Amino acid sequence: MAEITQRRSPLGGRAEARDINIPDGGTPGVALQHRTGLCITQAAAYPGCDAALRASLAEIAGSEPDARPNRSVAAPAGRLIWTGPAQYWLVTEDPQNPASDLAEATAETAAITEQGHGRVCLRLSGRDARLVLAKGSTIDFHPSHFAAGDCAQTGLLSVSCLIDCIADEDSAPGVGPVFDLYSARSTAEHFLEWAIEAAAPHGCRILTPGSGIAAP
Amino acid sequence: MTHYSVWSLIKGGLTGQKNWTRAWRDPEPKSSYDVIIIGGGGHGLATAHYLAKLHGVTNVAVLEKGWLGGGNVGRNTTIVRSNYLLDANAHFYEHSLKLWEGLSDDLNYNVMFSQRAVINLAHSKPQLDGFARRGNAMLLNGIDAELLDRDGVQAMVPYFDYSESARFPIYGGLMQRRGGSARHDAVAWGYARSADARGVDLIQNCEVTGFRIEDGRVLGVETTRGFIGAQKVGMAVAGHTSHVAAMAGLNRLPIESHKLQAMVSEGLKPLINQVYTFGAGHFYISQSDKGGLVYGGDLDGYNSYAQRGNYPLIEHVHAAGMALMPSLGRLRLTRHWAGVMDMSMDGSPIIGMTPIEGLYLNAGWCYGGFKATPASGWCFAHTIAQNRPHALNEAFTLNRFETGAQIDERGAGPIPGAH
Amino acid sequence: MFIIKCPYCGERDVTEFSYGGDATRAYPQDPAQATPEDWHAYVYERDNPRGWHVEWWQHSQGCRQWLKLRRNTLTHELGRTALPHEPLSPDDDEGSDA
Amino acid sequence: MIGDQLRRHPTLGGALDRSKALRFSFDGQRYSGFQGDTLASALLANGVTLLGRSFKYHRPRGVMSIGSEESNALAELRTGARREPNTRMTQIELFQGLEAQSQNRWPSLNLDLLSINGLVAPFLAAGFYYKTFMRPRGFWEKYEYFIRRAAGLGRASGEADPDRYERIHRHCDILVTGAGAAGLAAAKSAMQAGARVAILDEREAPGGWLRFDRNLIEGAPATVWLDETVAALRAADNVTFLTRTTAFGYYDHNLITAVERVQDHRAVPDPHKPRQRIWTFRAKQVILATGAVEQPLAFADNDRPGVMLAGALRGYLNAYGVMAGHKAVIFSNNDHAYRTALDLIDAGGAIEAVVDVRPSPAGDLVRAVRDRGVRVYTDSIVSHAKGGHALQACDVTPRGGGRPETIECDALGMSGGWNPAVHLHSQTGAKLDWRDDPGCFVPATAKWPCVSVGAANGDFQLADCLANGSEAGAQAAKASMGGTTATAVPGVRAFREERPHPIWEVPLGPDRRGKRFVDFQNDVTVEDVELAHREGFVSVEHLKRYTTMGMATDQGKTSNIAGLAIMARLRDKPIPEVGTTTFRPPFTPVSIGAIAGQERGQHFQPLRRTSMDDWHAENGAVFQNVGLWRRPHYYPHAQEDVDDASRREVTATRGAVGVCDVTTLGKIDVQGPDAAEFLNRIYANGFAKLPVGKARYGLMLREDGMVFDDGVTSRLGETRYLMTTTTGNAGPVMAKLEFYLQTVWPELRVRITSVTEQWAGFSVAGPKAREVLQDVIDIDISDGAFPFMAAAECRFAGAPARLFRISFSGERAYEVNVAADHGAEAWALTVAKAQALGGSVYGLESLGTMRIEKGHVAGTEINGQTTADDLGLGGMLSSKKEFIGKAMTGRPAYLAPDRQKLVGLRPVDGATWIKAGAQLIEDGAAAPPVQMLGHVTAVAFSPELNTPIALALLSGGMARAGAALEAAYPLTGESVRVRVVSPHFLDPEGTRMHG
Ligand SMILES: Cc1cc2nc3c(=O)[nH]c(=O)nc-3n(C[C@H](O)[C@H](O)[C@H](O)COP(=O)(O)OP(=O)(O)OC[C@H]3O[C@@H](n4cnc5c(N)ncnc54)[C@H](O)[C@@H]3O)c2cc1C
Ligand SMILES: NC(=O)c1ccc[n+]([C@@H]2O[C@H](COP(=O)([O-])OP(=O)(O)OC[C@H]3O[C@@H](n4cnc5c(N)ncnc54)[C@H](O)[C@@H]3O)[C@@H](O)[C@H]2O)c1
Ligand SMILES: Cc1cc2nc3c(=O)[nH]c(=O)nc-3n(C[C@H](O)[C@H](O)[C@H](O)COP(=O)(O)O)c2cc1C
Ligand SMILES: [Zn+2]
Repeated sequence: MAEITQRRSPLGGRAEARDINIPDGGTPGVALQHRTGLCITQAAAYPGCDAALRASLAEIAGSEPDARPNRSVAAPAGRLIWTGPAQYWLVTEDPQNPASDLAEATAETAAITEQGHGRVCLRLSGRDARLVLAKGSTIDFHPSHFAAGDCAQTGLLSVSCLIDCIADEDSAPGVGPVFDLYSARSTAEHFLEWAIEAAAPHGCRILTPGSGIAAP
Repeated sequence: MTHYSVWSLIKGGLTGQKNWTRAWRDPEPKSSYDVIIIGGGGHGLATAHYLAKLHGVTNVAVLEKGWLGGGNVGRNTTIVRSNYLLDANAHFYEHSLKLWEGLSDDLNYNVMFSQRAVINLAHSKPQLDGFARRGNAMLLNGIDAELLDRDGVQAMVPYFDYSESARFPIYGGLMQRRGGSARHDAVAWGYARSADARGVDLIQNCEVTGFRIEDGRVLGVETTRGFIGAQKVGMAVAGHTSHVAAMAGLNRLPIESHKLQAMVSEGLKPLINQVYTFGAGHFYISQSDKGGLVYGGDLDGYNSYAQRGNYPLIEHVHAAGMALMPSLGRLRLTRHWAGVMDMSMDGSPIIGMTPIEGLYLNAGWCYGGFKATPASGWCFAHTIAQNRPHALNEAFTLNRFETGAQIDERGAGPIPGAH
Repeated sequence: MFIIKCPYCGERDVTEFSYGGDATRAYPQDPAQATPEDWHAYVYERDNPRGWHVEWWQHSQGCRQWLKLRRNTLTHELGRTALPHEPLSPDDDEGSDA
Repeated sequence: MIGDQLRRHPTLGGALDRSKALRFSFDGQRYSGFQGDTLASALLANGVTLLGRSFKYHRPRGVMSIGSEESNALAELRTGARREPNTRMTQIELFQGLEAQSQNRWPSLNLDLLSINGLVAPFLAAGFYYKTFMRPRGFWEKYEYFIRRAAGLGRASGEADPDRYERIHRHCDILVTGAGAAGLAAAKSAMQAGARVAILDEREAPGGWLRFDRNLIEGAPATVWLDETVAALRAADNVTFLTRTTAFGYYDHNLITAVERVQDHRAVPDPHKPRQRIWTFRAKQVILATGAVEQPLAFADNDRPGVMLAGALRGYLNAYGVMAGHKAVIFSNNDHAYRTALDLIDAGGAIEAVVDVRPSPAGDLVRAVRDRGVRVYTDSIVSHAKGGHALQACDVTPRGGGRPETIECDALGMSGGWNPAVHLHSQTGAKLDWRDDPGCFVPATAKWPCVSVGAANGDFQLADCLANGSEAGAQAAKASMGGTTATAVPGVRAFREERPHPIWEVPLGPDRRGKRFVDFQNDVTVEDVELAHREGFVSVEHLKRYTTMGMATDQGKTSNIAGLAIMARLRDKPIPEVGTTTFRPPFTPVSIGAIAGQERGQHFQPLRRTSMDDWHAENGAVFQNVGLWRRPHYYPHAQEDVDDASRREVTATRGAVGVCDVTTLGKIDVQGPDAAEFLNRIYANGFAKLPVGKARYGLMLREDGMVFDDGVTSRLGETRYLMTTTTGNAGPVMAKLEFYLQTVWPELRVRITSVTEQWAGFSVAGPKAREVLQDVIDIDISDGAFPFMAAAECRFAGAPARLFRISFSGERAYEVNVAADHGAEAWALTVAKAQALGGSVYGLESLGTMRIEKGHVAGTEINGQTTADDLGLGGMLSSKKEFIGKAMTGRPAYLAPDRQKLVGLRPVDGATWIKAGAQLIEDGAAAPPVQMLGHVTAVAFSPELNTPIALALLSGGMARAGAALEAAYPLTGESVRVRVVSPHFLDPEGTRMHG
C-alpha cells in the first residue's frame, strides 16, 4: 500500500530563498522565513477546568502556559500560546506530536484539537519588522507594548493572524525583533505575497524554509 | 409662485434674476391642521403634495426639525429603479418609477430624472441565474429588464476589469434601462414648492417633541414651536422613526437605525454613463451631472444615529472600487458623508396605520427609499386621506411579522443590517 | 473607528470585531414556556435607542469572545464592556471602565 | 521670453536648489525650473499666468494661492495610465520631465470655445437648470448629454493605475498635525517630555509660514530656529516626522488618517515602494496646528489671472524667488497683508498702491509701508480688476462712493483676512465659536482629546504660536503620560497689528460690471448668493446646494465663510447665527488607490484555495468562485464545453466512480460532555441519541423559523462530534454557535473549534467507490463493518484521516477528510485509482447535476425565504424538544397552502433544456402582469434519464404533481412546457447509496 510521507505546505516552493530590493552590500530591513513541519495542538478547557488543563500542559510540554491573555512562553517541548479564554496552543515540531498524549491527559477537562495543517507560519524578523506588521494590523507594535512573550490574534490586511513575539530587540540584539505569524492555509499564498510586498520597501531577505519554533 | 419656463428664464437673464420669488413661503404654524406630516424629507413633502393635489386636502403642515431635505433625501446616491423580485415590491416600485417619469412635469421643476439604466453586475453563473430569476419576474410583472453578458457590459463601460484573472470576473449583468438617477435635492425642492403652492404650510426648524393622544386618538403634536393640533398625523421621519414613534407610545418597532455612507470624487469629464452595482464587493457607482463619481457600499454595521461615518468602511469601499475599476486609483475622493437609515426586519417598508387612531406610519426604507419617494408619498397620502391603505401598500403593514408575512427580498432574515 | 476593550485582549480596533446587535434582548430562558408574543418581541422588536445602547460584539479576529458593550449611538462614545453573564444596562451610569 | 524664468529673483527663494535645474512642460510647451519648485511657482517664474479654466463659465484663471486651498490652478499631471486629473499645481513638486496639461477647455487653454458660457452667463444663474429642460417630456437625457460633457473638470485615464499603495498604522501619545511654528513648538516640548510623538505636514518642507514670511526669532531669521527645531525632532527616536503628508480625516476615538505622497515628486516611482501611503494614527492626544487660510475679497472680476492672495504673492517671492508681478497692488482689510508690500519692495519690486478698506489704519506694518513711500488708499476698495487672460489694471474707488481711479498693475494681492483651518476639528462634529476680533470661527471644545493651537486656533501672532504651541505640547505630554518639562519659548518681536475690518463682498464700481466670485472653482458669485436668498434658499445648507458653493474640489476653503457672511447680511442676522455648512473628510482630495492600499488585485478579499488547488490548475480545471473559495467547476477534455464535460463526469461517477474536492465545506469540531445536548438544541432534528461512529444529516433554522443551514454531523467519540456546514455559511454558523454557547447556554460543557482549514476533504462516489478506498484506508470498510452513515477516524495511506459513508450524489459514497498537508497527495492517489477503474474527477457542475437528480436541496433552495416544510423537510422538525427557530415555525403565513415548495420538473417534450431562473406560469401567452407560481432553482441534464430535469419552488408544491406549466424566460423570449414531478428523480429508495 502506498504511504504518504511528506507534508506539503501551500507555501511549498513559493517561499524559496531570495533577496528583494536589497542594494549591493546593503543589509535587509527584514527577513522572512517559512517555518515548516509544525504541529499545533489546541487545548480548550471546559468551564472550570482551566487550572487543570494548565497542569496537564505543564506535564506534557515541560512548562505551564502563562494564564494571562495574549502571553506566550517557550516550553521545553515547544511554545505555549494563549489563544482564547481557557484555551492554548502548544506548538511543537514534527514528529513530536503531543496531541494524543494531551487528549489522554485531559479527557475530562479539555477539548484537544489539532490545527497544524490548517495554518502556515512565517517568521518575520529584523530592524523594520515592526513597521511591516503595522502595515497589516492595527495593534500597537512599539517595543514597550509588544515584546518577547507577547502574542496577539488580529487581522493582517485581509486575513486573521496570530502573532507571537519570540524575541525582541533586547533579547536578540542585532537580529531585531522576531515574530512568528500563523495564518490560515487557504489564504497562504496571499499572506506570503502581502508580507513580501509590505517588506519590499525595507529590503527583504527571504530565508530558506526551515523547521523549528525555537527563538534564534 | 413664478411658473418655470424658458420665458421666465429669459426674463431672469434680462432683469438680473430679479423676477424670481421664493420657492416656498416661510409661514408661522397655525394652531391646528387637518393633517400634520412629521418630517420634511422626500417622503413627507411628496405626501403633502399628493394630499393636496389628489385628495384635496390642503390644510396640511409639514413639520421639519431642520431644513427641508436635510435628511436622507439630501444625502443619498440617487439610484432609482424598480427591479424587484417579490410582487409587493415590484408593483409598488414600478408605480414609483412611472411617477418619476412624469415628475418634472407634474412639479414644474426639473428633478433631472435621468433614465440612464441601472446594471447589477454578476460574477458567477449562479449569480447570473439569480438575476435572471428576478429579470424574468420583472418582465412578467410588466417591468423592463435585460440580461447582459460580459461583452454587453463591456460595450457600455470599458473601464472595468474584464480580465479572466480579475478577482471578481464579470459574467454579465441585469439591466433595467428605465432605471437611473435624479437630482436628489431638486426632488425635495420640487415637491416642497408644489405643495406650498397648493397651500401646504412647510414649517422648518420645528422639531416634534411629543404627541397629544387621548382615548387612543391623536390630537396633535408638541413641537419646539409649541403645540399644534391635528385631525391626523403622519410620520415620515426615516432614520428617526423609533425615536419619534416612541413619543407616541409606539415602543420597540421592528426597526434599527444604521448609518450608510456615500462618497463623491472630484469632478471629471463623463466616464460612467450608467449606474452600476457590484454586489459581490458591496460597491456601487454612478456619475453625477456635475462630473463627480458618486459611490458607496455597505452600512457601517452598527446601530447609529450619527450622521458621520467611520474609516474602515471607507477603506472597504475604495478597495472594492479598485477591484471593479482599477483606473479609479488615480482619481480622488472629495467628500464623504453619512445618513441614518431606518432598517426594517425584512428590508421592506412599512406604510400604513398604527394602533393609534389618526396616526399613520411611513418608515423602514432602509437604503432604498429615495426611489420610492413618489409612490411612498402617493400611497401615504391615500392611506391618510382614506384612512385605509391602497392596494399598492396594503402588504407593507406594521404587524406583518406577527403572522410571518414578511417581505424579505433578499432572504436575509431579521438582521436589519443585512438587508 | 472605535477602540473596543475586549475583556481578554484589552483595547483593540473595531475592525477585529463583528457586531451582534441589541444585547438587552434575551433569548427566552425557558423556550417551551415563552409565548408567541415573547418570541416576536425577541426576534423582531428593538428599542433602537438614540443614546446609550448595550450591544453584542464578538472579538472575531481575536479571542472569539462575545462581549457586551455600552455605546452611545448618537456620539459613539463607549462605556463599559462586560462578559455575557455580567450585568450591563443602557443606563448604567458608570461612564467607562477606565 | 517664455522659458527663461524671467520672473525669478536673483537671490531670494529658500525652497530652491538652484544647482538643480529641471525641465518640464505645460500644454506641450517646454520650460525650466529648479529643484524645490512647485509647478505653480515654476510657471509663475516663467511668466505664465493663464493656467486653467473655471468650471461653469470657462473663465481664464491663474493661480490664487500657495497651498492646498488652491481652487483655480488645476491640471492633469502625467500621461497615459499615470494621468491624474485635477491636480493642484500649488502642490505638484517639480521633477525632471514633468508633463502637465490644462483642463476643462476646448480646443485650447487660450481659445476655449465654451467660454461662450460667460457671454450667456446672465441666463445661467444658480439653479437655472431646475427651471428648464423639462420639455418635451422625457427629453432630459438629451439635454443632459451635452450638460455632462460641458461639466466635469479633468479627464480620467481609464487605464489601470500602475502604481502601488500601502497603509500603515501608528499609535502615539501625541500627534501634531501641521509643522508650522505652532506645531513644531508643540512637538518639541512633547518630545522633550519623552512622549511618543508624531508630527506631520502636508508640504514638502516643514515650517508653514515661517518659510513664506520674513520673521526674526531670537534676533535671527526664523529659518534658523526652524532648521534647528526640525533637526532636533528628526534626530529624536521618540518622534516620527513626516512631510508631504496630509492629515485628511478625523474619526471617532481620536483616529486621524493621513496620506503621505511618498513618490509623487518622482517622475516614475520606485517599483518596490508605494506611490502613496495612508497612515492611520491612533493618538492619545491630538494637537491640531494646521494654520489658517487667507481669504479672497469678492470684488468685480476678482478672478483675473494675476490676482492672488496677498500671502501667496509674498510666499512665492520669499520661498521660490518669484516676482509674480513688477507692478503690484495690494488690497486688504488687515495689517498682515502689508508684509507683502514690504517684502516686494525690499526685493526690488514696485508697489503701485495699497488699498485698505479701513478708514485709518496705523499699525506697525502699515507705518513701515508708508515709510517706504507707498501710496495707501484708505477707506477704499478695488472695485474692478481689468484684463483678460492677464491682469492689466484695477479700479480703486473710495468706499463712500466716487470716481474710480484706474491703476495699471500686473499683480494684485488681496487679503480678506485669515480663517483658522478648523476642518479636522469640525469633522468630528465638534462646534466652533465665533470670534469678533479678527472676525473668524475658532474651535470650541473638542470632541476627543485634542487641542488646536496657533493660527488654527485664531492666534495669528508668531509669538503666540510659539508660546501656545509649546504649552500645548507640554500639556498633552502630561495628559498622556504624566510628568512635564518646561520648555523655553523663543523670543519674537510682536508687531502691533490693528483689527481687520470684515468685508465679505465688495460693492461693484460705478460701471456696475464684472463678476464677483465667492467660490472661484464652481463659479459662484455674490449675485448667486443673493438669488438664493431671494428664492428662499436661506439656510446655509440650502445656499450651498442651490448654488453649489463650497462643493468643488477645494470644498470652499476660500469661499464658505464669505458666502455665509453675505447670507447673514441678507438675512440681517449675525454670522454665528447663520452657522457654517458641515465639514467633512477629506481635508483635501485623496487618491482612491491610496485608500484601497494593498487591498488590491488578488489581495482584495483573497481567494481561498484548497490543498488540491495546484492539482486542479495543472489538470485543466475551469474554476468557479463560491464565496471566497475557488472550486473546480468542471474538468474539460479537449474541446469539451461545460455540458459535455459534466455529462462525461456524471456518467463516469454513476457508472464507476467519481472524485470531487469538498474541502470547502465548513467543519466544526464539537467536543465536551454536553456536546450531544448542545447539538440537540441547535439542530431542528434530534441529535441526542446519535451513536458513536454514526453520521446524521442535520437541519438548522434561523430564529425566525426559516432554514439557515444544513450538513452532516458525525459522532467520532463519546464526547466528540464533527459538524459540517455549507461552504457559504461556515463562518456565520460558527459565530452563531459561539454566540449560543457563550451567551445563552454558558453552563454547557462544550468547546467548539473551526477545523475547516485543518482537513482537506474529497468525496469518492459511485459503485466502485469502495474499491478505490479499501486498500488505502486502514479500517474495514466492508458494508457490514462500515454501512451507510458510518463515520470513523482512520488513516489514509498512513496519514491522519476521517471517513464518512455519506452521499450527496445518491451513489454509494464516502467522504474522506485528510490532514490538509496530505490532501494533495491523498487526492492524487485516489484520482489515479479511480481513473484506473474507469472513474473520473468531477466538479461543481456534476455535483449539481447529481444532487438535482436526487432532489437534494442546496443554496438556491435554502435561500433564506424557505421553511423546512417548503423544502420537503418538514418531517425533520422534532416535536419532542426545543430547538432554535421552533417557536416561529407555526405562524400562519408559514403554513399557508399556497407557499412555494420544492418540486421536480421535466420538459414535456423530454428534450428542451429548462433554464435556471425561469418563472413558472400557467399560460405562456398571457400579458403582463402575469401571476407567477414559482421559479426554477436548478437545472441539469440527467445522462441516466437522458432528459433535462430541474428543481423548482412552486406554489402548492407537490399538490400540483402532474400539472403542466410554462417555465417562462422572457429575458430571451424562451418558454418551456414542463411537467411537475417528484424532485427525487433517481433511485428514490436510495438503494444505490445504501449499497
Ligand atoms: C448614503 C445614502 C445613500 C442612499 N442611496 C439610495 C439610493 O441610491 N436609492 C434609493 O432609493 N435610496 C437611497 N437611500 C435611501 C433614501 O435616501 C431614504 O430611504 C429616503 O430618503 C428616506 O425618506 P425621506 O426622504 O423622507 O427621509 P429624510 O429625508 O431623512 O426625511 C426625514 C425627515 O424627518 C425629519 N425629522 C426627524 N425627526 C423629526 C422630528 N422629531 N420632528 C420633525 N422632523 C423630524 C428629519 O430632519 C428629516 O428631514 C440612501 C440613503 C443614504 C443615507
Ligand atoms: N498675523 C497674522 O495675521 C498672520 C496671519 C496668518 C499667518 N500668520 C503666520 O502664520 C504662522 C502661524 O503658525 P502656525 O504654525 O499656526 O500655522 P502655519 O500656517 O505656519 O503652519 C501650519 C502648517 O500646517 C500644515 N497643514 C495644514 N493643514 C494640514 C493638514 N491637514 N495636514 C498636514 N499638514 C497641514 C501646513 O502645510 C503648514 O505647514 C505664524 O508664522 C504667523 O506669524 C500670521
Ligand atoms: C448625489 C450627490 C452628489 C454630491 N456631490 C457633491 C459634490 O460634487 N461636491 C461636494 O462637495 N459634495 C457633494 N455631495 C455631498 C454633499 O456636499 C453633502 O455632503 C451631503 O449632501 C450630506 O450633507 P452634509 O455633509 O451636509 O451632512 C453630493 C451628495 C450627493 C447625495
Ligand atoms: Zn479578545
